[in-house]
Amino acid sequence: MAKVLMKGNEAMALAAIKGGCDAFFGYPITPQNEVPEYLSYHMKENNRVFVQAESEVAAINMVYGAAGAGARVLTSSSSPGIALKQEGISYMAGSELPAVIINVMRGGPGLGGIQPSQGDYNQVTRGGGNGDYHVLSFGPETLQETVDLVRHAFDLADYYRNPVMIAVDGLIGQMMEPVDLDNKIASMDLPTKEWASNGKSGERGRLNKIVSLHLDPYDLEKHNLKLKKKYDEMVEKEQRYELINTDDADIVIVAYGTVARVARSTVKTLREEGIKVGILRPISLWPFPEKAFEKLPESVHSLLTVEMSLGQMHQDVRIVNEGKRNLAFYGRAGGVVPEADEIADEVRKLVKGANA
Amino acid sequence: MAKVLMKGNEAMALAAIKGGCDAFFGYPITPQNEVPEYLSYHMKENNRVFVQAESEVAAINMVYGAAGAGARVLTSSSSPGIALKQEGISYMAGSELPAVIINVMRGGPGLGGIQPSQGDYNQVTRGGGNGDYHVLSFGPETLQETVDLVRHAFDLADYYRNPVMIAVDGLIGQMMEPVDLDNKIASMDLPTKEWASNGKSGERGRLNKIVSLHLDPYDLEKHNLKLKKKYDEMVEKEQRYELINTDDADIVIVAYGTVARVARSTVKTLREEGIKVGILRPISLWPFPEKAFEKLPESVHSLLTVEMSLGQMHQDVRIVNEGKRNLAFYGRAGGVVPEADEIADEVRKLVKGANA
Amino acid sequence: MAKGRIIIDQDRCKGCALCVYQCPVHILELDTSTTNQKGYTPLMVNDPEKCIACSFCAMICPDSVITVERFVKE
Amino acid sequence: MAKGRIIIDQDRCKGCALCVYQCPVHILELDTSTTNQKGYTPLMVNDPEKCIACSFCAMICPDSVITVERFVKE
Amino acid sequence: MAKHEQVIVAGFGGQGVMLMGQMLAYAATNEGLNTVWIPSYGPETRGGTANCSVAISDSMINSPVVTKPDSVIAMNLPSLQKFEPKLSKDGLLIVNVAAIKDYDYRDDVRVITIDANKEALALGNLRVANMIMLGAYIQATGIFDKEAIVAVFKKSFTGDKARLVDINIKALETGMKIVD
Amino acid sequence: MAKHEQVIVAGFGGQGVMLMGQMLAYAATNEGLNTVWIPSYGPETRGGTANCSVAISDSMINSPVVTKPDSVIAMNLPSLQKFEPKLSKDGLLIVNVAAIKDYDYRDDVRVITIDANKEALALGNLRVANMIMLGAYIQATGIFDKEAIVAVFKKSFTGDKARLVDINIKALETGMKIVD
Amino acid sequence: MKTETIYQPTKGLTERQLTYCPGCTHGIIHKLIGEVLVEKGLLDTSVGIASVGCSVMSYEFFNCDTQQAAHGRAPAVATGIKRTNPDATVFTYQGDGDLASIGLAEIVHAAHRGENITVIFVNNAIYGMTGGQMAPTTLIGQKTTTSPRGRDQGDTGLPLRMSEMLATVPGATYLERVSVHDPKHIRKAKKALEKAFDVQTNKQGFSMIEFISTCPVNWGMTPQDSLNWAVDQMIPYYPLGLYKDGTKEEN
Amino acid sequence: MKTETIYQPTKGLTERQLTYCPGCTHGIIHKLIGEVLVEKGLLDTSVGIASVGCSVMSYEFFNCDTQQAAHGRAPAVATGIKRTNPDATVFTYQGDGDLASIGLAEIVHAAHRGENITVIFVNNAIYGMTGGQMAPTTLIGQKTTTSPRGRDQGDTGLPLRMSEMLATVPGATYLERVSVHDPKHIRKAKKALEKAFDVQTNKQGFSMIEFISTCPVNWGMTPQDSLNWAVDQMIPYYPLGLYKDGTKEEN
Ligand SMILES: Cc1ncc(C[n+]2csc(CCOP(=O)(O)OP(=O)(O)O)c2C)c(N)n1
Ligand SMILES: Cc1ncc(C[n+]2csc(CCOP(=O)(O)OP(=O)(O)O)c2C)c(N)n1
Ligand code: SF4
Ligand code: SF4
Ligand code: SF4
Ligand code: SF4
Ligand code: SF4
Ligand code: SF4
Ligand SMILES: [Mg+2]
Ligand SMILES: [Mg+2]
Repeated sequence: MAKVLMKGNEAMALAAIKGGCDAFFGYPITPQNEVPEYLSYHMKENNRVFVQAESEVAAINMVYGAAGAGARVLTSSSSPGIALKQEGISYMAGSELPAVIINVMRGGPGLGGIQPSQGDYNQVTRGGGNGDYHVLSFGPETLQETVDLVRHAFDLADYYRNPVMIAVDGLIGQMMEPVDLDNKIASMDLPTKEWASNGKSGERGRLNKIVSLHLDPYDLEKHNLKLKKKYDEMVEKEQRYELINTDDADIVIVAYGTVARVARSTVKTLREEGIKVGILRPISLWPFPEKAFEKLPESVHSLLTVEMSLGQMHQDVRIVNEGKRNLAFYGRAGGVVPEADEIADEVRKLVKGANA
Repeated sequence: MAKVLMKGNEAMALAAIKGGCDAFFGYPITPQNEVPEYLSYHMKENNRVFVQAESEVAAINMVYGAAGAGARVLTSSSSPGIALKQEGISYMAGSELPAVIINVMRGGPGLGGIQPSQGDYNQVTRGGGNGDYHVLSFGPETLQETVDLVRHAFDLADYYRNPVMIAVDGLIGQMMEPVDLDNKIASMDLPTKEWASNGKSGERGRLNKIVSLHLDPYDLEKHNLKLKKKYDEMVEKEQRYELINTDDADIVIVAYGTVARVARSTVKTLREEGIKVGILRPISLWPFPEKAFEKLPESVHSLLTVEMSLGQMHQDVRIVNEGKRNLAFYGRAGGVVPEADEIADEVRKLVKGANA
Repeated sequence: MAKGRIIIDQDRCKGCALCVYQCPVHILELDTSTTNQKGYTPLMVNDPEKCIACSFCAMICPDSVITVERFVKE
Repeated sequence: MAKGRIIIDQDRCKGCALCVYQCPVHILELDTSTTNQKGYTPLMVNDPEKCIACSFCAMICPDSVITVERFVKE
Repeated sequence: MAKHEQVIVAGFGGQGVMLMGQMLAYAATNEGLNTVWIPSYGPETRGGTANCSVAISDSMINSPVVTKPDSVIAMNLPSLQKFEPKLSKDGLLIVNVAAIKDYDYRDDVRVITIDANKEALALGNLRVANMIMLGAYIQATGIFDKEAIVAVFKKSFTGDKARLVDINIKALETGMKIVD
Repeated sequence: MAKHEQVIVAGFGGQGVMLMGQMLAYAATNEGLNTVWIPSYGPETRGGTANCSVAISDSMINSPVVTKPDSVIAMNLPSLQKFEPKLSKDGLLIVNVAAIKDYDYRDDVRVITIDANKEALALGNLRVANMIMLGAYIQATGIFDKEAIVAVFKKSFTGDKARLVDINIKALETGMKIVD
Repeated sequence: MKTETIYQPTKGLTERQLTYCPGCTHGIIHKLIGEVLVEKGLLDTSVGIASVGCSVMSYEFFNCDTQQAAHGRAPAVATGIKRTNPDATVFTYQGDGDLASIGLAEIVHAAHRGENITVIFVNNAIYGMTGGQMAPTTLIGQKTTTSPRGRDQGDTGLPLRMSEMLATVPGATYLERVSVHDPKHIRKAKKALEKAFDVQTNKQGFSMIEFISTCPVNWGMTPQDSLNWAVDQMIPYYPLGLYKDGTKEEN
Repeated sequence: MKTETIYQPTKGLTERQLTYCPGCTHGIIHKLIGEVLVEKGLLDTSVGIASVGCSVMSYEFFNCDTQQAAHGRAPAVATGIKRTNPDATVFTYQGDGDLASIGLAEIVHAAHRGENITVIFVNNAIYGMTGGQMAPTTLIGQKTTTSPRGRDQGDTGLPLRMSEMLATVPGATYLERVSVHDPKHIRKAKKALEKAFDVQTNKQGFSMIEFISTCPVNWGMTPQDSLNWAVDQMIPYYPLGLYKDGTKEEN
C-alpha cells in the first residue's frame, strides 16, 4: 500500500488494529491521547472492544482479564500512567499473559512535563513491579519501524505469553510521517490459546485458571525458573539493533529512538569532517542487544551513549562493555531533544588526541 | 539500653517512632502487617498520626501530603504494594519530599507468595516510577542493623529531601531477634523545613509550593540536573558496605540481607576447609557500593553473587566489575532461602583448578 | 422413626459445630474422643432415629461434609 | 446618571464576552478593532453613563479583569 | 532537483499554524517525498504560542527536529522574535505583519511581509490568513505548485468542511500573487 | 560452657508451637545470649502445619535459618515426618505421641516420646501440652533451667492472662519430670 | 429402605477441600454459588474471578474457568473478560477489604458502566486473610489488629455501606444484601443469587449480592457466636434486603 | 466624585494571570475560593491542593500554601496534610475526571473517614486538560474525543452523580451542588463555599461543593453558549441543591 501521512499515535493505533488487536483498555494522558481517541472511533467500526477505563490501574487489570480470556489486547499510556500499571504488568508476567503496552514517554519524575523524553528506560526495562520478571520492550526510531513493531508485538506477546512494551519518546507519538501500515513483516505461527480462561470449560472439557499465586516457595521457584527460560529465549532470539557506519568506526554512538535519528545527522556531519563515527542503535531495549557490541570492530575505541535522560541505558552499556572501551555519556533531560551539533561536540571530545 | 527480643516488623515500627516519625500511612499486606499493627497502637500513645489508608496508592499520596507539610513520615508495604506506590514515589522524588518507605519483600511476580525474597531489587533500585530519579535504599542484614538504619533513614530523607527505602526480605520482618532500639547512631544536623507547605504562609511571609510539574522542558531539565546533583552526592557519600574476610580472599561472595548472613556460615565452613573466601556485603543498594569493589585485594579472582532472586543485583556487579574478575551467580527464587551448604558448593566450583 | 439420614464425610469436617446448633432435633455432636486427618474433632450423630431429614445441618455446613438422604416409602 | 463605573484591566481580558451578556444595561462590548498583548479582543464600555454598578460583569469575569466602583455622594 | 526543505510555522494558538504545516507534509507525502511534521506547544497549555516544523526531503530524513530552518513563517511578533534568529543564512522569512509595526529584520535573509489579516478579511474570513501565508510560501520557495496544495485541500476538507475548499484556494492564490 | 543450639518446634496451627519457640528465644535474650526465632507457616494459610525454629548461641548467629537442627520437638505426625530426617546425628527428638501410634524412629538420635495431650488433660487444660513438651526439652538439653522459663512466663502472661502462669508452670514441671 | 438424596455437595465446586477456617461462612457462600451455577446450567460457560483475600484460592474451588485478580481489581478483570466474551457468565468474588477499600473505584465504575457482570461481595467487617485488620466495614467499637482500642468514629469514620452507596449509581441494576446465618436466610440468599445471575443472562447489567459473612478466627469467637454476632451487630447496621431492582425499568 | 470600590480582584488569588481558556468557569470558581478564604481570614493558614486537570497550575493562583497532587489523589494528599496539621485549612480543587474517575476511591474514602477537609469539585462533564475525552460525568449523547459518536448508555453507562453518591457515605458532613452561570447563582455558590469552610473550621468533618462548570473549548461552544448548555443540559441531570447537611447532627 502507498504510504499515508499519519500522526505517530494514530498510526500506532491503526497498526494495532492491523495487528489483530481485539480490545483496547486505556486512560487518557498526554502525549498519547490520539491512541485512545483514534481507537474509540475505529475499534467499534471493526466490531472490536474499546473501553476507556476509570484509571490506568483499572485499564491494566482489564487488559489482564481480556488477555486471560484469550484476546489480543492493547493498552497505551505515558510515563506516570505506566508507573500505575506496574503491579498489573507484574501480575501479567506472573500469570503469563500476552498484551501490548505502548508507552509514549514524557519528562519526569512525577508529573514532570509533557515534552518527549527517554527518562523511562529504567521503568521499561527494569519493571518496577515486584518480582523476577521481564517485559520484552522495544524503542523504535521512525514511525515506520514503530508501526511495524506494534503489529509484530501482538505476535511476540502471544508467542511468549508475556507483555510486550513499545516505548517511544513523545516526539514519535506527536509527529506526522508517511507510513506504510501494510509493510511486509514477519508473521509467526502461533498455537491456539488452549489456556485461555474464557468460559468455555464445557466445550474444552477442562478448567482453565489464570493465576500468579504459588504459596509454596518451591512451586513458586519452579514457576520462576519456567519464566526465566522464556526470558533466556528472548535474550537469545529477540535482541534487535542496527549498526550504522560502524564498519570502520573509531567512535560509536549508542542511541535509540529519536536520539538515534538525530545522531544520524551528527554522523553525516562528522564523517564529512573525516571523523569515523558510527551508531549502534538498540531496537530492543530489553533484552538489551549485547550481541551488537560483539559485532563492533576492534577499531572502535570509545562508545558515547546519548539519551534523552541523565543516563539510564548507559548502565546497560556499562554492563556489556566490561571495561573494554572508553565510555562517555551525553544526555538531555526534561523533554529537551539533543541537537545533532551538541552530539557532534561530544564526539569530537572523544577523538584521540583531541584533548592532548 | 538492654536488648529486647522483638519481631522484625515490630522492631522496625518502634525504630520509626524512635527515629522521630510523626505519621504513618499504610495498607495491610503480608509479611509486613506487624508494622501497621504495632503503630496503630503506639503512634496514638505517642500523640502521633496513624492512618490505615484505603490502598497503597492512597497511602503514598498521604505520605506525599504529610511530607510536603513538613512531617517525618513512614509507610510500609511489601512487593506488590510497593509496585502500586511507584507513581507516588516518583512524585515525591520529583517534588523533593523526604519519607521512609519499608519494603518487606516477598516472592513474585504478581501475587507470587508470602515467603521471603529479594526479587524486588530492580523495583527498589531502578524505580519503576517514571523519569530520572533515584531512591536512596538499603538492604540490611540483621535486625539490629535494620532498626539502626530505619532510625537513621529519617535523617537521611530530610537531609536529601528524597524518599529513602529500607528493603528487607520477609525473613527479617518475621523473625525475632534481640535488638537495642537505642543503639548509638550518627545523627545529622538538619535545617528546619522552611519549604514545608503547611498553612503557615502568614507566619512565614512567603508561599510554599510542593510541585513536580515543570512545563517548560528547559526548566524541567534544570530541575533534573538539580536532582542529579543530589544523587551524585548520595553516590559519593552514601555507599555503605561491609567487607568480611576479604583481606586474603581468592573468592568473594557478593550478597546482602539474609543471604549475606547465611553466607557467613558458608565462609566459616569453607575457611575451615582452607578455601579463602570472603563476603562483600552491600548495605546500600542504591547507590550500589562500587567503592567496596575497589577495596578488594588483587588476590580475588572470582566474585559469586548470591541472591534470593534469579539475578538482579548481579547486573550491578557486572557494571562495577568491568570485566576484571570472573563472575558467577547463584540464586534461589520464589521464597526459598539458599542454605549455607548450597552456597558453599557454588564457591567450590570457583576454586581455581576445581574443574580442571 | 427416622425420616432420613445424614452421611458424614468425616475427613472434610473441621469441627466447627455450626450444624450442631442448626439441628432442630438436637442429634448432632462433635466427637471429642478423636481427631481426623486434619486434627479436628469431627461431627457424629447421636440419635439417628430422630433425624427428620430437614437438611439444615447440610445447608449450613461450610465444608460440604454432609449428604442428606430421605427414606422413600416403597 | 451613572451610579458607578468599571475599570478594565485590558491586558488580562480574554475576550470571552461573558460580562457582555450579564450587563443588565447592555453597555459592554468587545473591542474588535484591536487585540491585546495576548491576542484577544478586549472588553470596552459603550455607554458608561448607564452603568448601575451592579457588579454583574465583574462577578462573572473569570479573569479578574474588572474592578467596580460606586459613586458616593459627598 | 534534490529537495531539502526545513520550515517552521509559528503563531498564536488558533491561527491555524499546525494546519499550514500539515498541508505541506501532506503535499510532500503525495509526491512520494519523505517528510516529518512536528508540533510544539508552549508551556502554557492554552492561549499561548504554537508552532510546528516540517522537514521535507527526497532522501531519508535523519534528525526530524528542525533547529536551523531554511524558512520561517511567523504569524505574530513573539514567533518572529523567537524564530528569526534560528533561520539559516540566506533563508526565507515570511511574516504576517498584521500586528507588527516596526521591526528590524536580519539583513542576511530574504524577508517577505504580508498583512495577512487584512487580506483575509478582504476575502471575508479572518481564518484563512494562514493559507494566504502558505500561498506566499510555496510561491517564494517553489517547493510545491498550487495544484499540489489544492489537492490536499480537497482531501482534507470533506463533509461539512467541503465548502471551505474554495475560500482556501482563493487565499492560497492571494498569497501566491503577493509574492509573485 | 559455649552454648549453640538450633531447635525446630512443629505441629498443627493452634497447638502453640510458635509460643514454645518464643519462650526459648525470650529466655535466651534474658540471659544475654544471641538468638533468632523464625516462624514458618505452611502453604495453606490456616488449619495447616506450622513450625518455628530457634537458634541460640553465645557467639554471633550467622545463618539464622535452621536447616540441620540439634533438636526437634514434634507435636504431631506430619511434623515428625517432615523434620525427623533433618535432625542432626545424635540430635534430640521429642515427640507428642498423642495421635501417633507406631512409628519407626531413627536410631541415631535420642528419642523422647510423651503423650502430652493426656498429661495436659490431667492438668485440666489441653492447651498446655506445649509447655509440657517445653519442660521435657529444657530438662533433656539443660539449655535453660526452670526459673529462666518461669521468668518468661511471668513477663509474657500479664493482665487477663496472668492467671495462666500457674498452670503453665505446672505443665513445665510435668514435662521436666517425665524426662528426669 | 430406599433412599433419595436430597442434599449433597454441589458439582459447582471442585473436590478440593476449602482452605477456610472452621465455621467460616465463606464456605456456605461458595456452595450457594456452585449450586446456582449448576442449576442454571451456567457452570460450563462461567468465568469466576477470585480476588485477594481469604478467598484468593477460590480459583481452586469453583468448578469453572477462573482468573485470579490483583487486590481490588476483580471488577476490572471481569470487565476485560466480559467485553471480549459477552456470552460467558462472569462473576467476581470479593471481600470487603478488596471491594470496599482498595477496589472501591473499580466496583463503582463497573456499576457505573453497567457492566453486565455479577459481583459476590462477602462482607465480614474485617480483613481476614492478612490477620484481622480494620476494614471500611468494621463496626464502631470493633477491635481489630489495626484498631486495637476498637474502631473510633472520630478517627476513622463510620462504616461504609456499599449496597446503599451503589444503589445511587445509575448503572447498577440489581443489588441485594443477604445473610447465611441460618437455613431460612440461606434459602433467601440463594434466591437473590439466582436473580443476580438471571440479570446477567438477560443482559440487564450490573448485579451484586452482598453477603453478611463471619470471620470466627479474627473476630476471636466460636463459629456459632460469630453467626450470632453477625445477626446482633452487623445486620442492624447493614440491613438485609433489596437495595435496587432495575430489571423492571429495562425492557 | 468620590468613589468606593465595590468589586475588585480578590487578594485570595495571586497576580498570575490564569491559564484557563477564555470564558472558562474555572476562573470564576477560583475567585470565589479566594474571596471566601480572605473574608474568613483563612488565607494565611490554608493549604490548597491542585489536582491534575486544567487546574493543575492552580498552585500558582491560590494565594496560600499549595501542593500539587498526583491525578486523582488530592484527597489523600489533603489527608496527609490535615492529619499532621490539624489547624491548617486544607482544601482540594479537583476536576470531574480527577475526582469521579481515577480518584474515586480517594474521594469516597476521605468522606468515609470523615476527613476534616473541604473539596472543591469542578464538574464540567469532560476531561478538559487532555483535550476533551469522555468523563464519568459526560452526558448521554455528548460528543467527546473518546465518545466520538456521542456517549452511549449501552456501552458506557449513565453519568455518575457524585454528590448523590457521597450523600450515602456516613462520614460526609456537608455536600452541595452549585452553579456559577449567573450572578445570582454565583452568590449562592459563594454561600455554599462559606458554609463548607465553616464546617472545616468547626471540625465537623468532610465537606464538598460540586460546581457545575463549563469547557467552552472542548465542548466546542462560545463561553456564553457553554453557560447556557450547562443550564439546559447539565443542571437537569445534576440538580443544584443541598445533598447533605450533617452539621445539625453533630454537636
Ligand atoms: C496490592 C495489595 N495490597 C495488599 C495486599 C494484602 N492483602 C491480601 S488480602 C487483604 C485483605 C483481605 O480482606 P477482605 O477483602 O475483606 O477479604 P477476607 O480475607 O476478609 O475474606 C489484603 C490487604 C495484597 N495482596 N495486595
Ligand atoms: C496518572 C495520570 N493519568 C492521566 C493523566 C492525564 N490527565 C491529566 S488531566 C486529566 C483529566 C482531567 O480532567 P478533569 O479532572 O475533568 O479536569 P478538567 O481538565 O476538565 O478541569 C488526565 C486524564 C495524568 N496526568 N496522570
Ligand atoms: S437433617 Fe436435620 S434433623 Fe437430620 S441431622 Fe441434619 S439437621 Fe438434624
Ligand atoms: S458444619 Fe460441617 S464442618 Fe462444621 S462441624 Fe458440622 S459437619 Fe463439621
Ligand atoms: S457594573 Fe453592572 S451595569 Fe456596570 S458595566 Fe458591569 S454589569 Fe453593566
Ligand atoms: S468576562 Fe472578563 S475576560 Fe471575559 S470579556 Fe469580560 S472582561 Fe474580558
Ligand atoms: S480468616 Fe476469617 S474470613 Fe478468613 S477463612 Fe478464617 S475465618 Fe474465614
Ligand atoms: S480546556 Fe476546558 S476546562 Fe480547560 S481551561 Fe479550557 S475551557 Fe476550561
Ligand atoms: Mg473481609
Ligand atoms: Mg473536567
